[in-house]
Amino acid sequence: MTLRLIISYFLMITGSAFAIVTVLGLLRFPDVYTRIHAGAVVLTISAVLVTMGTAIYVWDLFLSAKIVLIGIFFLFSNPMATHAIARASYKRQIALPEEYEIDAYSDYLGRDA
Amino acid sequence: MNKLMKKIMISVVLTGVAFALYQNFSLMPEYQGLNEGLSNYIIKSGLNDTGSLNLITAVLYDYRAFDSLGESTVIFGAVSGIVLILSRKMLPVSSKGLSFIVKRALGIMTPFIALFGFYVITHGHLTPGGGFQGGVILAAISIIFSIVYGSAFDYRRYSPQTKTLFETGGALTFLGLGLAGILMEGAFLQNLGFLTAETGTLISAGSIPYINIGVGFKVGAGLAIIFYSMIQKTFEEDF
Amino acid sequence: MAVLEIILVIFLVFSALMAVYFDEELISIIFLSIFSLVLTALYLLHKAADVALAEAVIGAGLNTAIFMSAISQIRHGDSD
Amino acid sequence: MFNNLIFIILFMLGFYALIMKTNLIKNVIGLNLMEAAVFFWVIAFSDIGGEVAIHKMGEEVTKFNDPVPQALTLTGIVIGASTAALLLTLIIELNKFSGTIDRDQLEGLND
Repeated sequence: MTLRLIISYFLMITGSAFAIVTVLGLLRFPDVYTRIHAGAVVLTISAVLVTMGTAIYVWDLFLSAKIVLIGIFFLFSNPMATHAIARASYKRQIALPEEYEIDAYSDYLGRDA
Repeated sequence: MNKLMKKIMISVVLTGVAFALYQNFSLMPEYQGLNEGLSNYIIKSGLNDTGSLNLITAVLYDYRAFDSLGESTVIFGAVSGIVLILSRKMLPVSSKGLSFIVKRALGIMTPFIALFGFYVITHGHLTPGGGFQGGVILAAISIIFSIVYGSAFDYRRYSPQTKTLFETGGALTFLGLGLAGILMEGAFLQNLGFLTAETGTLISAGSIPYINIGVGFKVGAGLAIIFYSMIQKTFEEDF
Repeated sequence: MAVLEIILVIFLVFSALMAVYFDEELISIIFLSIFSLVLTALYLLHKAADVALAEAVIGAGLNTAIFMSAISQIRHGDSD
Repeated sequence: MFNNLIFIILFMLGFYALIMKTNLIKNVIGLNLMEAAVFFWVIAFSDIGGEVAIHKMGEEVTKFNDPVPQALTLTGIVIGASTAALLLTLIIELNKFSGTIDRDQLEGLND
């Protein structure tokens, strides 16, 4: 059990803990937007941590580079997909609760196409 | 016949079929494909025969290449049927696509998706992958264009004529390599011996990389045509 | 290895059951996509890398897009 | 034994969706489930505990999994996708004329 394996196991276990937090957020939050928020932020850092741990675990130059590229792809794609889903559900008015006092996004809708 | 009677009969039929399957499994002998016969031969001498490290690619495009040709014909038939059923005269209703953030981010990512598709296609005889998988990845680019940028963008960039050209080009590459096998080696789709090089390099394994490229373009263009034909007036709303 | 396989198989049967059980098409298609994803992991456990790549690309990617584009243009009832 | 049981469960689920559900899209989903069950059974049956059937440079591996069923499965998956697309196209076109995708409400099929 070298130091490298300890670091990789630590990263992977931390990522899995964040994934469990994501599931808790998806189950416990009340409406669409807060659930999307839980799925976006925590799941991104979870996936990046797990890929970093795997890249340290295999410790081969080209293989680790490929796994790091997969992590960078997660870092790009997950917030983008979340943005698309949230924007579509806002424009479709899926589950727009009445108790929100502040609706800051409606100012921006006229400007970007 | 009322509902309850129907449900009872269906459950009887399901139980009967499940019981028949279970009895058949108890009659089945142990798996012994690797000790004798075709699989043993392919595993023992597949690398020497074809020069392809990936034995599945060797089976698909050398030993059973005629089977893959039939499969390409099935995909061609499905594409022809779908285009025939859903044929239309006018241009598709365009959409404005998704928001600015998604457009820019996918504009950065799309060349890398294309690069990954070509990597999977051309390294089909070295790593997992091949013509079919890489072709579907290339078709995903067309799907991304249709959804994110609107179908008019997809129409302008890769018009259906271009896709048809790619598909027929891939099929003709496959058939041409088969005919070259007749002329040079004496059998249809025989692996071309003079193209082999050192094992493990990118251009080796005879005609397998070229058949991979042909099948990749054919499958990718065919599935892109299927998806493009199925989205008539679907994404007209602006999300 | 065996524990992981049993967990994945339980997920597989559960997602197939949900895909059949729900009456709404959208939920059923999403569960079919999850089914394909779990099946990909099982193919990798059984050491079939090419089949796993094909199942991930086709089952979880292309099939979902095709089913979605089909159900988005089906009109219920009011036509005619 | 284990894999046979899983195959029977998945195949029966697909068969149930095919004959019991009246929604045509659910029937296509049932067909997909049956296909996936057969492919899973073939892969799990031909798994003898060997390595992935790809030679590595500079290593001599003697025990591989059988590549022939994997190639056949690969062929079948692609054909299944194009067949599902053709079926969905027919359902879309049927919906344009009849306005429903329920099997029991189609005129002319049940008297």
